[in-house]
Formats: sequence, structure tokens, C-alpha cells
Amino acid sequence: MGYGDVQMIDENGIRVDGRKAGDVRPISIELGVVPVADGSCRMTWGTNEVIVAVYGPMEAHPRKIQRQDRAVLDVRYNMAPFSTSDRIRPGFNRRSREISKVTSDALESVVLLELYPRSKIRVEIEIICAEAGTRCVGLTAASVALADAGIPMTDLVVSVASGKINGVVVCDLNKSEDNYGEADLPMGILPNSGELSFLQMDGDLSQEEFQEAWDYNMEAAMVIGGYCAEALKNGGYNL
Amino acid sequence: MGYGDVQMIDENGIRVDGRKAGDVRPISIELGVVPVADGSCRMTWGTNEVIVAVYGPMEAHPRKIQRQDRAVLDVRYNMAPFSTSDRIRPGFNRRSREISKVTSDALESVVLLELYPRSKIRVEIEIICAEAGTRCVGLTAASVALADAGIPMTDLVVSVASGKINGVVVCDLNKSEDNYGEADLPMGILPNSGELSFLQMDGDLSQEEFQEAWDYNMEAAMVIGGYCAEALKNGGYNL
Amino acid sequence: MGYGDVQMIDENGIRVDGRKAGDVRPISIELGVVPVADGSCRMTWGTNEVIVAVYGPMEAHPRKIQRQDRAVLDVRYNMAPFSTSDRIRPGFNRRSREISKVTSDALESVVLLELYPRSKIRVEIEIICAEAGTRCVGLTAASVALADAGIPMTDLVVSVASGKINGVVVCDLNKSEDNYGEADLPMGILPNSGELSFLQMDGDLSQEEFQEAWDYNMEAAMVIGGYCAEALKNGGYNL
Amino acid sequence: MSIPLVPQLLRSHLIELAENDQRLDGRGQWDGRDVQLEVGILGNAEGSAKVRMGDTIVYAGVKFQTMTPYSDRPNQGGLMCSAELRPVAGRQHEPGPPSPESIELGRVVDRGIRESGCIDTEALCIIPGEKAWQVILDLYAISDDGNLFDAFALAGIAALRNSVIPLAKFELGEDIPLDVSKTPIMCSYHRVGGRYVYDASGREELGGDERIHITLGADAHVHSLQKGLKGTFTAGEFAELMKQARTKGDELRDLVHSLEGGN
Amino acid sequence: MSIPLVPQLLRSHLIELAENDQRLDGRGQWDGRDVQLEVGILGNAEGSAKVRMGDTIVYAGVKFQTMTPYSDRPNQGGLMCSAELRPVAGRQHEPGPPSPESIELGRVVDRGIRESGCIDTEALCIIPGEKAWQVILDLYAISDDGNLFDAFALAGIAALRNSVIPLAKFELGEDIPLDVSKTPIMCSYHRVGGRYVYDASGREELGGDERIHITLGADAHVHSLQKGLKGTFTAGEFAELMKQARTKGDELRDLVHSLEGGN
Amino acid sequence: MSIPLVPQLLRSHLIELAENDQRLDGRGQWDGRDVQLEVGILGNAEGSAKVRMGDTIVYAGVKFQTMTPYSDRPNQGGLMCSAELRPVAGRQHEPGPPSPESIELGRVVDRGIRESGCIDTEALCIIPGEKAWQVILDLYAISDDGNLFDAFALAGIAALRNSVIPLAKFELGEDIPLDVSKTPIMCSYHRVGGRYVYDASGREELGGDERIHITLGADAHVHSLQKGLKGTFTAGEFAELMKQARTKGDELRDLVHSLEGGN
Repeated sequence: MGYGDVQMIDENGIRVDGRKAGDVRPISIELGVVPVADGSCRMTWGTNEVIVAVYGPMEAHPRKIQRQDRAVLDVRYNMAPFSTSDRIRPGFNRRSREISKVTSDALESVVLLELYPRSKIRVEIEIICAEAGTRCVGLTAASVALADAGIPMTDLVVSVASGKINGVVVCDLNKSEDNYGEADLPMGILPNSGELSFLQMDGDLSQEEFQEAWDYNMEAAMVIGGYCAEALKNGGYNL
Repeated sequence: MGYGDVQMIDENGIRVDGRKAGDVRPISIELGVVPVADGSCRMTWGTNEVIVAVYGPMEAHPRKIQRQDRAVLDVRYNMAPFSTSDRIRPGFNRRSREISKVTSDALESVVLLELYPRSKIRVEIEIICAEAGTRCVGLTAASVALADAGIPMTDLVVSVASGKINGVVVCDLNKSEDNYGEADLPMGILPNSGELSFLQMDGDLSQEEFQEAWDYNMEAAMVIGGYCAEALKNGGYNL
Repeated sequence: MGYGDVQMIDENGIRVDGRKAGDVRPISIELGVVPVADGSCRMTWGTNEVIVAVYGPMEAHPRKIQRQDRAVLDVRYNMAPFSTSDRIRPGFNRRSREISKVTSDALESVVLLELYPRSKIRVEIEIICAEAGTRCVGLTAASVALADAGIPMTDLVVSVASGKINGVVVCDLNKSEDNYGEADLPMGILPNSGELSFLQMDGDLSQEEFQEAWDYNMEAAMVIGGYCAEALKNGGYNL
Repeated sequence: MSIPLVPQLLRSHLIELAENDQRLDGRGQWDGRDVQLEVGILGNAEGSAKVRMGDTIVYAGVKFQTMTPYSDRPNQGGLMCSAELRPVAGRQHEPGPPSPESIELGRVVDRGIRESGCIDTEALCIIPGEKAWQVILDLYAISDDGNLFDAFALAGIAALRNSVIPLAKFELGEDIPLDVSKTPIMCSYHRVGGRYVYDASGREELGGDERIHITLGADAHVHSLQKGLKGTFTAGEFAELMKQARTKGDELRDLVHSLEGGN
Repeated sequence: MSIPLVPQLLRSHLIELAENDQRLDGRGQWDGRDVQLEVGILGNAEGSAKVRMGDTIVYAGVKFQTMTPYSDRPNQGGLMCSAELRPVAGRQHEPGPPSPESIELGRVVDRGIRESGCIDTEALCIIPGEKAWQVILDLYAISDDGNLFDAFALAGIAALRNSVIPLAKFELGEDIPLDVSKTPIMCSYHRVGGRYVYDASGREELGGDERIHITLGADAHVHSLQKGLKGTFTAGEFAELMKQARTKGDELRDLVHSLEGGN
Repeated sequence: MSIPLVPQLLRSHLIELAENDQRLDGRGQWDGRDVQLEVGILGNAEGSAKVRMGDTIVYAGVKFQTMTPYSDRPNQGGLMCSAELRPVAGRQHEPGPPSPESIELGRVVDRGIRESGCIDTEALCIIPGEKAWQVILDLYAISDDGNLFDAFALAGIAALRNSVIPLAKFELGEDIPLDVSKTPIMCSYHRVGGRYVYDASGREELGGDERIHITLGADAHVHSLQKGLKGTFTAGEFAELMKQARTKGDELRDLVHSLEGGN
């Protein structure tokens, strides 16, 4: 499509929305937004808007899904039909199923499920408005909502993606950058330990570019982890 | 579509099929038409033809659907593929699901379900030939079939719809009237108590028109309730 | 389509692939081809290629499918998406369901299911490359794979189809003959008893033609039954 | 899926009856139940029939749609046959996706009609490559007391032979009858108490073993066969069934033709 | 399907309260909860609204697609209304195919809007017989504390009245507002403790009986009715509900209009 | 969904082995099982491959269909990759709709191939805006003894590189080979007994923790990554896996190329 023709970064390294290569879009965090849930979180990130509700721990039923030694974590990622430019038809969707699974895997790595044998914890991630990077916003908001519900965890999971555009590695692609992007590296980072519980990547990155994107994500995750901690202490961030 | 151009009622208030405003189409009722069922009823109403079979009370299984204090009523409304001018594809259908639910709600209001704890009663409503008003025919025939099966009830439910055509309120729209109709008010009436267990309405009626349609339905229900009672006493009506 | 124009058999009764009327296509049989299975068989027949894996006897679950007096036989016939000239979409398919059922019925007639109460035996028939007669190849290979798994049986089931082409009855139609064929008679024969546990037929056969096709099948089944016995003794046939 | 308990007592009783050449309802081995056949009884269908065989009652309805011919057969229309076994038809018929049993039922009836070649799909073409008729035959059971196969097959062919192509409704001219050149008839036999019987009732099916379906045309031409359920049979047994089916098939074919004025 | 236990204690408590003309949260019989209505709040939707009624929170979003008109209505576009009850909205909402309850919910809200005739489907035609607009209204519950019907209906009509046809995005000219000529309002009444109340909360629904939904337009024209759940009612009871709905409907219609500049 | 019991004994055994730098089948930490790769082995596919890695056996088959290009990409054809985990492949694979595990498997393998850009979708265009080739790669497991990801990825790219566009069959000219410009290779690592190993067997997967999939092209360009299952890892651990994948990837790429005459 002639990527070279569309100049997304100017000669001073400034991106179309005024950010520098390593900058993250504006973020806000609000807790308790689903009154009937045990914990909930609304996160806006650029023009992404995500709502997460947590229900549980509660009895797992039917009984065949119970685990004797731990709770079952039931995570669903879903995009509202009106969340994107073209309407999304409700129903089965392979992309959503995969994101639900990797998000669940990432959260299982930090939630102390063994404290709640035979029970179930439901995590419902709803994308209300999608820009780019919804899986990162959903995972980050889900870990905040679990904390809001009082579920014991070893750490939060903060997720952010860097990518490549016009041959330059930058942090946290927005929608227009994503359309022309050549690679995308979302990671899920535990801010306290610096370990990862989530990793995906698509596209084409040399080893050097890959390292650069990795480093941007690590730095950004520490900053965003600070926002999350503040929100959990004060009931919100940047409102 | 230029309703005004199609004159469905003449200057003497006579409708295209010769009925007056408050008249109901011809009705016949036959019992025992499904020999393998515990109760059954075939009702023709205009050119509508409906067959209802009742099975039960029988053990409800799987056990998770059982209710400790009463029977479960399992009602299905279905249109045969050849019942309409354009063939209906078998399978999931939101309209049928909704009609099944409101029919079930209407019948639950009169069947003494608490006499049969942990059991199930199945009511199968099959539209063999559809003219207009199949939900009314189905509900009325279902209450007769339940009586034929010997299931104790506080009352029958007799259902009939009035509507508006060419700005005039009339009872029991036939197919051609329905095509040009401006409103439809189906009601399910208990002939003994005069109470309602079913009510829907679509279209546009002023408060006065609404009252007129309501009154037509009440009168017609008493007449049709008489046919049903006669059929249950004599094994059929108007055959 | 003007069958008469396409001459599939020459004046000496020789078919397009050089066979005489009663000849069967070349067959090979290999055992143990699915290492993780309890028994397995790969059969090539003409250019048909079929793999069958048998799992069990194992505990039948969920419990509601258990039979107190015998094992449940769970047979699936499936065509790989790349097995035919036009790709087959994975998923529900009425043809495969029916073939699975009649194959299961045919095998139940010979497997001593009553030796394994409350258990399940799974038979997975996968068509990797399809020419013509895959249901016959699948059934025959399944009975060999069951034997390879050590499941006690009263007899094998050997399946073969004869048909009519250009008005002539011949044995074991190949793909090009099947395209122009006027009838197809697949049978499943127990080589020891000579009885049948499987029978289908489509098309148009006079009583005389029918008898001729029947006789071809009976003769061919005895020959193929010999191949199967040899494969089970020596671990393979014609490799 | 619910599992029917094998009714051992019923099986023993059926064996005893068979040994005395008797059946539950007093019929002889090759006797069918009373057959009532009505045609043209559904107001919104282009062809229809109702069959009652004992307490088994089924409807068949024919509808026409226009279709685009398949690219490899531009001069042909289509025939689709669909059998529905809805829960209205009996206590044992639970709602849910089609069971393997009902899929087999539909496909066997379909093949018996389709493979006879009774409908010339080329005659259904309206504009080659662009438009053709699709004939849809829907089979619908209201009461299942056994042998739905034969009831469906009989209602199906009678409804087709009674059909009118609705040219007027599609603004293509005047309605004309659908041309159906043959009358294939299915006869089904069930092993009950160790021997085969014709037209098994619901209780005979419940306590029976394997089943054989034979569809014959005129002059005893064979159009379709199917063996169903667990069990084996011998060549000799099959030959006897074929003989019986020839006689019974001719009888039922006459019944179908007797309802048709000009035939 | 899970079976909610009938909360007998709750029912007794509700009866007691009703006898003293009280409700669980202190409201009067015909009082609604506080209503917050926002419009134009979803960045990727062509029209949107958010409604909060107590702890019940719902979104409505409108999207436009182009469609080929149906052959029997070549000059008309379409309106589709879809209600999703996802598990985010409450502990009792399990994932799975749509339940009969959620199907009824969607269809009743849809009819209340559609049958009012507030959208002129002929105005949605772009090229007769070839192209027309399909308006898709998606209703989405985030928190269910009872009376989703009224919350959905209110958010739905507000979102439609707030919508812009995206002509520019489809390269068909400049965006124009969708013309919505009416403002149908649904009012729902639930029998709780033996008497009807307006705007039942989640706990009132749990311990309640039948439900009546009334959708009215201007001048108290009736556009849609629905009775749901087990229970019966008298003509007198209904007349009282209709009277209440006329008052409440006018109040909520004014709220919708108050957010619209020029109206 | 059945729940595999956590095999505590197996886990303990695997930890013990890992402490002594051993594996169940005697391999070293970074050793793979023997790989057998055959291409062109399926008669009805336009490209095919079979891979055996120990007791894991998979097929890949390529078929071509024509499609109408998407309106926003009128000059492009398409690539579709579908992975089926049918019950033939192992005792633990039950029939039913695709599990989250098999969806992840298919999508990860698909992205490894697609995102490498090895297929130029513009070269698949036949008539811009009207007709283009859709390449369908079907992955099919026959025996699952662990590490289906790598087996599918290897069979997939080998089958594509072995494919012929069937122009003759579609009456569009003479067949030509499909142009595949790269050879992306996936290497998967599983944490077993506390440390990562390459090419885990079925029993190692059963007693293992998280999994990391790395797909590399020539010059160690990264095309796709995926972390699966519960568990965390450090930057240092990942760097070691990347180093291992560079070596192993080159080795398997050479194997694929060694089967191609002219390459």
C-alpha cells in the first residue's frame, strides 16, 4: 500500500498526535463503575474505552467445572457491536476467543486462585470504544478490577504494545499508526517483579528493532503501573 | 403503501369476507387428533390450522430442570415449513421463541402446576396452515389440549385479536386485512374470571380506539370460550 | 448428460483402468499408523486413503451416555478438507452423520460390546484422500483397526460396492466410473458367516442387475477379507 | 441424548409371539396397518398429502422457490427433501438439533424419491444458467407410532404428484402441474422377535433389532436400499423381503394412482 | 439454564411492605428511580446514549450499513434493533446463547420503537431497488439492577434521535441528521407484593409476579403492549397502569427533548 | 469440557529430572525429536506435506478457490489457515466445537505464516475487483504426542512452498507454482520441571507450565510470538529462547529447502 508515501513521523521524531517515540497516550482509570459487580474498572486510553466487571469468588457450577485445589478463572473479552468503525456482529468470534484465553492465562499467573478451591471468579472485559491496543487496555483494566474486588494477587499485570511505523520503533500505536504499522509487540508486565505473563507479536522486526520495542514496553509499563496503583489507592486516576 | 386506496370495508361496515366489525371467523375444534399424545386438539380458525399435543405430567429430566414445588411447563410454538406462502426454514427463530415464551407465561397462569412437583408437562403447538392470528389460535388450542389431557386448570385461556384497518377498529383480522392493518391487539382472556393472562399490541391506536378493540376482544372471547367448553364436553365443536 | 456418449467399457469388457467387470482396485493395509491410539489402520484402495484410529475400551463419560450392560460404540466418519477435488468445509454435515451412523450400526453387529459394560470405544475414520467408495474403505478399515486394538469381534466386516455403468454391472466403481454411474450398491459382508451388517443402494437396477451386483460384492468381499486377515497376521498387506 | 432402556420384558414377549406367528396387534407377519391417504389438504402448500398408517400420522408439503442453477449444471433445477421429527410427534422425541436417527430418516426417504429419477431436473430450468425451480418437499410427523419411513415416503411421493408449479405467483405465466414420471414406493421391514415383519408399530420398533428399507419402482426396479440399526441378515432373508416388497409396493402404488383423476 | 430459587422470604417481606404502601428502597408505588441520560458519548457510533436508572446502567449505539432493499419493498431501508444481555451486567447473567428472556426483552423494545413509525423507512432509500440505509440500534447493558426494558427503550430512542447518517464515510455526500419524527416512551409495571409498582428494582423483580409494558407516543397513542411472566390482571388494574403511563411517559419524553438543542 | 487432573506425581518426576538436566525420553534440554518431512503426498490437494516429530504426526493440505476481492483491497487475494484438532489425534481430544486451545493453535500458526509476508496477496489477483485466488491451508493432526504447534507450522510452510495454482482446472491457463518468498519457522519452548525445553512431548506438556512460541524468518527476523498457559518468565529466560530459536530455525529451514529441487 506504499507505506513510504504516508509520513507518520516528522523529521524531529514527532508523531501525528504530537507524541515522541516512547510516549503513551493519555490514560484515565475509574473504579466501581458497575454497581452490581464485586469489583469493576473503567479505563480510557487514547480514545479506547473499556469496562471490566469482576464477579466472585462464588460457587462454581455446574460441578464438573469445579477444581478441588483452586478457583476457576472465567475471562471473557468482548467488543460491543458499536465499538468500532464497522459494526461487529454479536456472537462467536475466533479473535475474541483467543484474546480471552491469553488474557486468562496472563491473569491466572498472578491471581492466588488456590485460596478459593471449588469456586469461580468471572472477569468480563467489554470494549465500549476501540482505537488500537484494546487487548492491552482490557488486560490492564482487568487486573485493576480484580484488585478492586479484593481478590488477592501477587502483582498487577500492566500491558502495553510497541510497534514499528515507517521503519521507526515507537511505543503505543494509535489507530492511524496501527493502520500503517509494520509490526506490533504487546506485552503483559508485572510491575513489581518485571516478569512477563503475556506476550504476542506480529509482523516483521529485526532483532535490534525487537529489543527497542521490548525496552519501550518495559519503561511504559512501570509508568502505567504507577497510575494503576494510584487509582487503587484513591479510587481513580486522572479523572 | 397508500392504505387509503385499498378499501377493505364498505359503506355499510361490511368487510371483504362479509363479516361485520365485531364478527369472528368460523372456528372448529377437534380433540384427540394426536393418538400417541396424552391430550391433543386440532383447531381451524378461518383458514388457520393448528395442532397441539400435550405430553405429561412426566418426570422432568435432566434433573437440573426439576422444580421441587411444581411442574415445569415446556411450551413450544412452531410453524411448519409449508404453513405460509413463502417457505419457512426450520430452526432457530426469534419470533417463535418469543411467542413460545409469552404463550407459556399465559398458560402457567392457569395450570395448577403445584400439583405435580418435579415433573414436566410439554405443550407442542404446531401451525400447519397460517392465515393471521396464529398466536391466538395456538394459545386457545393449547388450553383446550391441556384440558383434554386432564391437567387441572383454574380456567381456560381464550385468545383473540382485534385491530384497525382503514382507520376502523374491527375484530379478528383475516390475512388480507392484516396485510393492510394499522394495529393489532391480541389478548388472552380467562372466560370465567374475565381476567387476562396474555396481552400484546403493535401499531398505533388512540385511547378511544384501544378501548374499542379491547371490548371487541372481551366479547369475542366469551363466545369462543363457549365453543371450547362445548368441544370439551362433546369431543369436538362444529365439525 | 448423454451417458451413451461416454464409453467407459470397451468391446472386450475392459474398463478405463484396465480392470475386468469383477475386478477390485489395488488395496494396501498398514497397522499401527497412529502411534498414540490403541489400534489403528491405514488403508489405500485405488487412490482412496483412509486412516482409522481406535481408542478404548475406556470409561464412558459423561455418565449419562453409559450403558449398564455393554460398551458404547462411538463412530465418526469424516472427510479431511483437502481430501476431495473441491475443498470440504469442516463442521456439521448430514452426509457424514448418516455414514457415521450406518457404519456404527454395521460394526455394533460384530463387536462384543457386552464384554465392556459402562465403557466406551471410539472409532475415528478419517478420509485423507477420496476417490470413490470411501464409506466402504472406511468400514473395512475400521473393522481391521478394531481387531488391531484387540477388541473381541465375532467377525470382520468387509465392505465393497458394485454398480452399473453404460448399462453394464461392474464391481468397485472408480472415480470416473462413479461420475457416470447409474447405480451403486455398497454392502458390508461378514467373511466368515457370509451375512450382511451393512447395505445401501441408490439408482436404478432391474432385479437381474441387482442380483449380478450382489454376487460381485460377495465374491470380492471374500478376497478382500483374505487381505485383511493377512494384514492382521503380518502387520500389513501389500506394502 | 437420552438412552432408551432396553425393554427386556417386551423383547421376550415379542419372541414368544413370533414363535406362534403372532404380532402384538393381531396382524400377520406381512400385513400392514390400515392406510389413509389424502392429497391437496394444505392451503398454503403447492402440493400436499397426509398419511395415516394406524396411529402414525404425517404430512408432506411441497413449496417452490427460484434458484440460480449450479455452474456445473446450468440447465437443471433442484429437489430438496427435508424431514422434521419435532417433539409434537411423541413422548420420546425431545427438542434439540437433529439426531442421527432423524438425519438417516430424511436422507433415506430423500434418496428413494430422488434416485428413482421421477423428477426431471432439466424440466425445472427457467432460464439456463440464471434461474430454475427448486422443489422443496417437507415431511412432517404429527404422531409417531412406528414406521415413519414408509409413511414419509408415501406422503412425499403423493404430495409431489399432486403439486402445481406456481408460475402465476412468480409472474411467469399460468400454473402448470409438476411432472412426476414415476411412483417409487418404500417398504420397510423390521426384525421383531427374531423374524422380519412389515410395517412395525412403535412398540415393535422399541423391542426390535435391525431394519431394512426397500424402495421399488414399476417392474420391481430397485431405486434405494438401506439397512439400519444393529444386526445382521442373510441373503435368503433378504430375498424374501424383496419378494414381499414387490407385492406390497404395487398395492400402494395403485393407492397413490387411484387418487389421481387422469392417471 | 440455572433455576433461581423462589425467594419465599423476600416475597413475604414484599407483601408486608405493600400492605403498608412501602417499597424496599423507600419509593412510592409510582415513583421511578433517578434517571440520568447522556447522548453522543460513544466515539465510534453514529448515535449513542447512556442511561442510568438507579444502579441499572445501559448504553445504546447506532450504526449505519447499506443494504439491498427487499424485492417487495424496493423503496425502503431498514431498522434493526438488537439487545444483548452479556454476563458483564450481573451475577445472574451467564454466558451462552440468548435466553427466551433476553429475546423477549429485545423484541419488546424493538416493537415499541418500530411500531411507533418514528422512522420513515422510505427516507432511508438511496437508490430504489439497489441501495438503502439499514439503521442498526444496539442495546447493551452494563449493570442490571432491574427494569432493563425501560432503560433500553429510553436509551434507544435517545440514541436514534441523536444519530447522524454517515454519508461522508460512504462517499455519498455530507452527513445529515437521521429524521426521527416521534419519541415513543416505554413504562413498565411489575406486580410486587400483590400490587403493581413502576420501575421495579432487581430485588423487586426477583420477588415479583407478572409485568406489563406500555409504550406510548404523543397524545397517549398506544404503540406497543406486552404482558410477561406468570400471572393475571384485571381490566381495572390495566386502566390504572395506562393512566400512570400517560403521566410518566410525558415526563420522560420531555427529558429526551431537553437534551436536543433545536427541538 | 473435561478437566485434566493435575498430575502431581508426573510434575514431581519432571522437576527431579530437570534438576539433573534430564528429560523423560533421554533428550537434552534443547534437543528436538527426529523430524520426518514429506511433501506432495496428497492426491487431491494442490500442495501438501506430512510431518512426523516423534509420535506426533500431522498433514497439511493446500486448496485454491476463487473469491471476489474485498472492496477495500480490490487487487488482493487471500490466505486462510485452518487447524483442526479432530478426535482421531488422541484420547484426550473429544469431539465438539473448537476449544479455546485449538483456536489459539490455529491462529498462532496462521500468524506465523501470514505475518512473515511470505505470500504476496497482490500476486493472487486474477481480475482486479472481480476475481482473485484464495489459498486455503488446512492443518490436520493424526497423532498428537506434543508440540503440534511446530509440527503444524512446519507442515504448513512446506505445503505452501510445494503448491501449484490450478489454473488449468479453472480454465485460466496452465498451472504455475505458488510463489512463496520466505520460509518462516516456529520453535516452541515449554517450561517443564522449572526450566524451558524445546519440542515438549505429550507427557511433558501434561506436566508443564507456560509455553513460548517464536517464529523467525531469515536473518533472525521476528514474525510472530505467543506466550500461552499460566506462568511468567523473565527477560533473561526469553533472551536464551530467542538464541536457541535462531539456531534451530535455520536448521529446519534448511530441511524444508532441501526437499525443493531448484531452491
